[in-house]
Amino acid sequence: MFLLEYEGKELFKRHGIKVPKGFTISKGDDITQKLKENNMDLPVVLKGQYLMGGRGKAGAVKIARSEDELREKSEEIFNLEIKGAKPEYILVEEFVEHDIELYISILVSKASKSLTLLASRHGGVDVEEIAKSGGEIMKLEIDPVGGLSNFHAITVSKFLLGKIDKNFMTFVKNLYKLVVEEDLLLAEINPLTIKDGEPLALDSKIIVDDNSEFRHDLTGFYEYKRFLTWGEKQAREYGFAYVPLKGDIAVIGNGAGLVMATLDLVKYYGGEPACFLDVGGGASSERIAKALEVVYKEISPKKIFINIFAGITRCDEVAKGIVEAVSKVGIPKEMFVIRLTGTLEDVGEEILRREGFTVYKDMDEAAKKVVGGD
Amino acid sequence: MFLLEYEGKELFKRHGIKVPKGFTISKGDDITQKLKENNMDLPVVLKGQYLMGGRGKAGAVKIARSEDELREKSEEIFNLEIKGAKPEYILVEEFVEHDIELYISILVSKASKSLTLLASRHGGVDVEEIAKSGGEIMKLEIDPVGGLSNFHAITVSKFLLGKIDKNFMTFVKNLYKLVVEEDLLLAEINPLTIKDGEPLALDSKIIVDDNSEFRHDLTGFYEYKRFLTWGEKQAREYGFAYVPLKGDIAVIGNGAGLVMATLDLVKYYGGEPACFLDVGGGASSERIAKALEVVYKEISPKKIFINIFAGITRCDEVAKGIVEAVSKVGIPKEMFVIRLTGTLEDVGEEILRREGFTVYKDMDEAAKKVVGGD
Amino acid sequence: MLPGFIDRDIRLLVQGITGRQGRFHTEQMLKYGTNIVAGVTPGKGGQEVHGVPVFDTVYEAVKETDPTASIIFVPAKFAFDAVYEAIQYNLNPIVVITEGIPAHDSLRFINLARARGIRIVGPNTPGFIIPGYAKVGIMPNQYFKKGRVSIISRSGTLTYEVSKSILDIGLGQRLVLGCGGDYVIGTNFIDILPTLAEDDETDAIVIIGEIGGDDEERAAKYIKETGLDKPVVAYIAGRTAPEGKRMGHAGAIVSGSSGTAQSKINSFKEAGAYIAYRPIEVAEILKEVL
Amino acid sequence: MLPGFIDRDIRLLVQGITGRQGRFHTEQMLKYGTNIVAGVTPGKGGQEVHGVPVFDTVYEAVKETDPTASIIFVPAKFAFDAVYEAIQYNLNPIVVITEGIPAHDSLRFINLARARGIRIVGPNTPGFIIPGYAKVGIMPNQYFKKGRVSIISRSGTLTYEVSKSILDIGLGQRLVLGCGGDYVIGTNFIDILPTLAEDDETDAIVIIGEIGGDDEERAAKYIKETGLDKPVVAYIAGRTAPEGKRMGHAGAIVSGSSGTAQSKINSFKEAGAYIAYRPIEVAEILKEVL
Repeated sequence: MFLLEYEGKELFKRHGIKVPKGFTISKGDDITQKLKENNMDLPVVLKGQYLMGGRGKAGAVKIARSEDELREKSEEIFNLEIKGAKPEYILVEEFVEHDIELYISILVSKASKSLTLLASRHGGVDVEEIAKSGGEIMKLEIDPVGGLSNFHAITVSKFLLGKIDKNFMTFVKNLYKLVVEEDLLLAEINPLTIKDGEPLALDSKIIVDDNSEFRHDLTGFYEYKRFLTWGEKQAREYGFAYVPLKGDIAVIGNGAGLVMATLDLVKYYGGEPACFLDVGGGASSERIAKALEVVYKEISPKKIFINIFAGITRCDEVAKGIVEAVSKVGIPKEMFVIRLTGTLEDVGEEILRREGFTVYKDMDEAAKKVVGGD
Repeated sequence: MFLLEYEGKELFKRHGIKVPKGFTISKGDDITQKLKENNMDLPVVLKGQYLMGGRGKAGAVKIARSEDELREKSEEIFNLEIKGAKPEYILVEEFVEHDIELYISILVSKASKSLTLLASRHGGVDVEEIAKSGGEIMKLEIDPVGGLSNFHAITVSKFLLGKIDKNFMTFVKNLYKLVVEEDLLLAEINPLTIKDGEPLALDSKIIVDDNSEFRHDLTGFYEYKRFLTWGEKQAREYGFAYVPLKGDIAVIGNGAGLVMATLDLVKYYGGEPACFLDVGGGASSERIAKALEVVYKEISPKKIFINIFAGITRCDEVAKGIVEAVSKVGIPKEMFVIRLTGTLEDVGEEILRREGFTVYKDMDEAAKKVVGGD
Repeated sequence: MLPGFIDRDIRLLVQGITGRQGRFHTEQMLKYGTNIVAGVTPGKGGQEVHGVPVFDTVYEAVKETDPTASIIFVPAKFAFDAVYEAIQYNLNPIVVITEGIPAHDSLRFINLARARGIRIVGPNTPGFIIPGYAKVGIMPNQYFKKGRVSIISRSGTLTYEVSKSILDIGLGQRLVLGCGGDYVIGTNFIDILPTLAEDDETDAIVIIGEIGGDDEERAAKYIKETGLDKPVVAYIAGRTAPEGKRMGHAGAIVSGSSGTAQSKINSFKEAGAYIAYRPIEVAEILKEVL
Repeated sequence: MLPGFIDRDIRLLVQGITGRQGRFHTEQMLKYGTNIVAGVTPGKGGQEVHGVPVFDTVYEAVKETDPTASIIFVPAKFAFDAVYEAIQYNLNPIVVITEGIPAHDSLRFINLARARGIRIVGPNTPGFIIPGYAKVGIMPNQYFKKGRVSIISRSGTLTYEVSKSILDIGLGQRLVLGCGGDYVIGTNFIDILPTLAEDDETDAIVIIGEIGGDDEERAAKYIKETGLDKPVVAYIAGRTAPEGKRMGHAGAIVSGSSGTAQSKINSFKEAGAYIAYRPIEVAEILKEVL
């Protein structure tokens, strides 16, 4: 899960990493009043809180030097759409004069099966851009069992500041502790500056490992709350993986790889998928019916393509679920293209035939049908 | 460094491991008064505090049921010599009625390069005796990097108690933390009993890693204080390894292996070493003189056998040290047998010859001389 | 057996055997003929599951039944401890079926295992099957038959799909191994390819990849650099997945220009592998080249 | 080089190069012809020691000078961090000269190294020398000459003593390696014997053991079980050491009946090794058997 900048900065503060003074506002808040409450003066920086990057270039970061600018510019940012989303919050921060812009991040590295620390003296732009423009990037492995040791902190300090600095070493240690203790997949600070001899995080980009929810309460975070449309709420509750897409053929299946392959196949034959929905393994009829309800109600597809390759899943349960959804939710039968094979396929097929459905055994054939039919 | 039982129990308490109520007395203390101060009643157990084992069999653990017994039995224990040492302290403990006697220890294992936990249901006797009498001993490796995990605690609890017991698991975790946080080479509890559902350490045997002194203050411990005879104080201060022995030929050399080999050689040719003294590498003339002073003053040997194989040590420094000791401390020249070879041996030899010493190049020859001469 | 992967006869331990999944798949594996010698669930020692004795600890299971390998059905919250316990007793390989394990936990047990030369398969994997020898996993038994095609995959059901189509054309499988859908996994394609390259009983290799990470790119590089001389057929799922969306698996996500299906397909093409664009094409290609 | 021990040409890094010991032995090693490419002491980057460039971090030293192995002179208090840093950059072997490192620190870096297949020699070792090729240690240069006798030892000066007597009879050494006198060490006899058994340039093996632990017993067992067919001469120091007293080295202590010289001597006898009772006897025996 991605955190908003201000959420990341809250975590920073909790782990002893310094950030500029600031507060968040929602649309309609009295900014002048809030400035006073927080003992802050003009000028300030207004930063739209988006989950996606590219904010700076799009103009969602503005300096306000007067009360008029405060009003006007915050208004502008609240209305600024980036990749389809407007910000719900603006982070209002003291304006920090600075010329040093460093890059630092610690991430879980899939390839090396360890933690990796990246650092560059050429912060302020994406790490990919730094690499492209030839800026030197230091890559430091951190053994996940051995942990971060003093030499890591010395190495980063020397690389970024050209000297061994106690304050900076403490900062590196804090950043590492943050990543481990909060179960982060990524903690990135870009830019990081040095103010009065202390590292100061001017931005934050944090990805929390969703799998760690059992030991951290993630429900307070923006992305968690934001996702709770009715359909997404249902998907979470029933444990579906559910991604709405732009097309008109809803795809439901069991297994992430299989559902991805089904999307690709639909596209291959010229169709446009309306969603990715993985019901997972061993789904009951109730779960199947619920998945159909979500898809039908929330994205109103033209077609629903069900692709089940049953192993621990049972075809009779799938069939019952379809029948149930048709009767209870009122999904038209002609909307379905059903591919069903594997455990108890005969029973499942029989149930569906009796109700007038055609059942395909072959995924390819079914995909052609869903695209080409009527 | 070995700790006395009561010192080990102090460490136990600091790490959440329960021990019987008790206090220590020195010779001449008013035990009855101290009992009152500590709110303890008779009967109590009197336990002589020795560094060596074998205390129980020797009669240094006694139960006192009356004030008379308190006096008589403590008197007896204070006068009881085991392997040449009388106890300076007696630990007075509440008498704990028990029938369960378990064995548990965690130690640094040289062979497996890890920590090893040993446990047995047949406590109360030495672990060697348990093994000999066919008592089952569980050996559990603990990865020093991965650390102790829940399963270790479950495994020990199941093995010792036949069930998975939360209190016992907490105890195992505390014992492990004690070993790691206090830099112990060994923590042994034998016997360990269970009282009111809680593990209770009836004894303690602890070896602290001397090398960890820079991060723990060991100076308060008995063995540290006890060793401070004048000679041992000097040895500590100058960084010699020094072990007094029973013979009459003092052996001084550079390097633990070489000095051990020299002792063996002296014995091989029929002599009896009076001490082991390793001056270490690169000793200055001052250190050599000091080593000679210690040996001469503290053990009054018949002969002093100096065996130097000089690498980073310089023979001229050794020679100067000998000359210095002779003149300042007044050690008779005829006491010396000197073997000197290696770095700057010619210079060293010259210095000594001038003073009338014979210098040997060969260790074997010198050993024969020290044993056979006059 | 399979030199470099299974070097001694499998005597399987099932950790988390008394749970719903553990029970069900123990039965299925027994039916398949896997030699399951013991199960472990702390607090359930003394029970039996489908005739398999259950112990409280791996220590006891090892003492009584001498297992060589382990499969883990323990819930995510307790999975680190269970895998570490299996590592402690040098069980190898350790197949981690459990879904939803925090990445930092996986990092730790993968590195602890690596230190002892132990292979972790997964987490979040269907496991592996060597048809005719043993199944250490949760795949449905009926889609696998002894043969000479080896499949390595990041997916579950999609792998069964392809496996079935291989049976349909009259071929069978040597090894089918799911690497697992999690962000951090113990065995990537690259870790098993050398074994398959050397294996006398593998005639062709199928790689079922998906978006996210660079496992496929590294596998392609290995194939190219070592001049692996067996036919390789690659299928990549997620060609139509949008950027920045996690497609079911924790690792299945395109971030910016990295982890795209196209990059993976290009790498395999460069390495001389055959590319299947539909699942069924895998079998079609195999039919032609074998 | 020495297959299984030194598999690539040594480019040595000296950690703790600016200290008194580091400086002195850097000079000695350079004189011996060891290829020292860099030194590291945090805070002293930019200096030179006997012409060797000094860096603040191993990261910088690696980037600029590509070392393959490291020798550690860093004080005990900071030694864990220094060894871990060397491990991080896969320097191999890592020779730890430092005395007085806490055993728990050694346990940790030895296991971290083991996880990456890196050999730690020491701590508290004189290091090793391959006469005519390189010295990574602190032994005096003059007692070593290229030859065909390999010596492995738990001691320092005693090893020089024996080495010298080997020169005196006209022989030389192939490898002389001090395992180190600490309680926990990275390379025991058993860890280096296979290399020497295989080495074409080793005609005879000298083992200089001492009281404490069971390194010698395990070595003897290895020799016996593998039927190692080169002459082995064993000398054990501490035959007259009293029980319960630490004789200089942290590991040199007889506890009860374990760790005695007699047990070690008996084991070697059983394994068919020659026993020397005086240091000089080692050379005498070698003269006869070679």
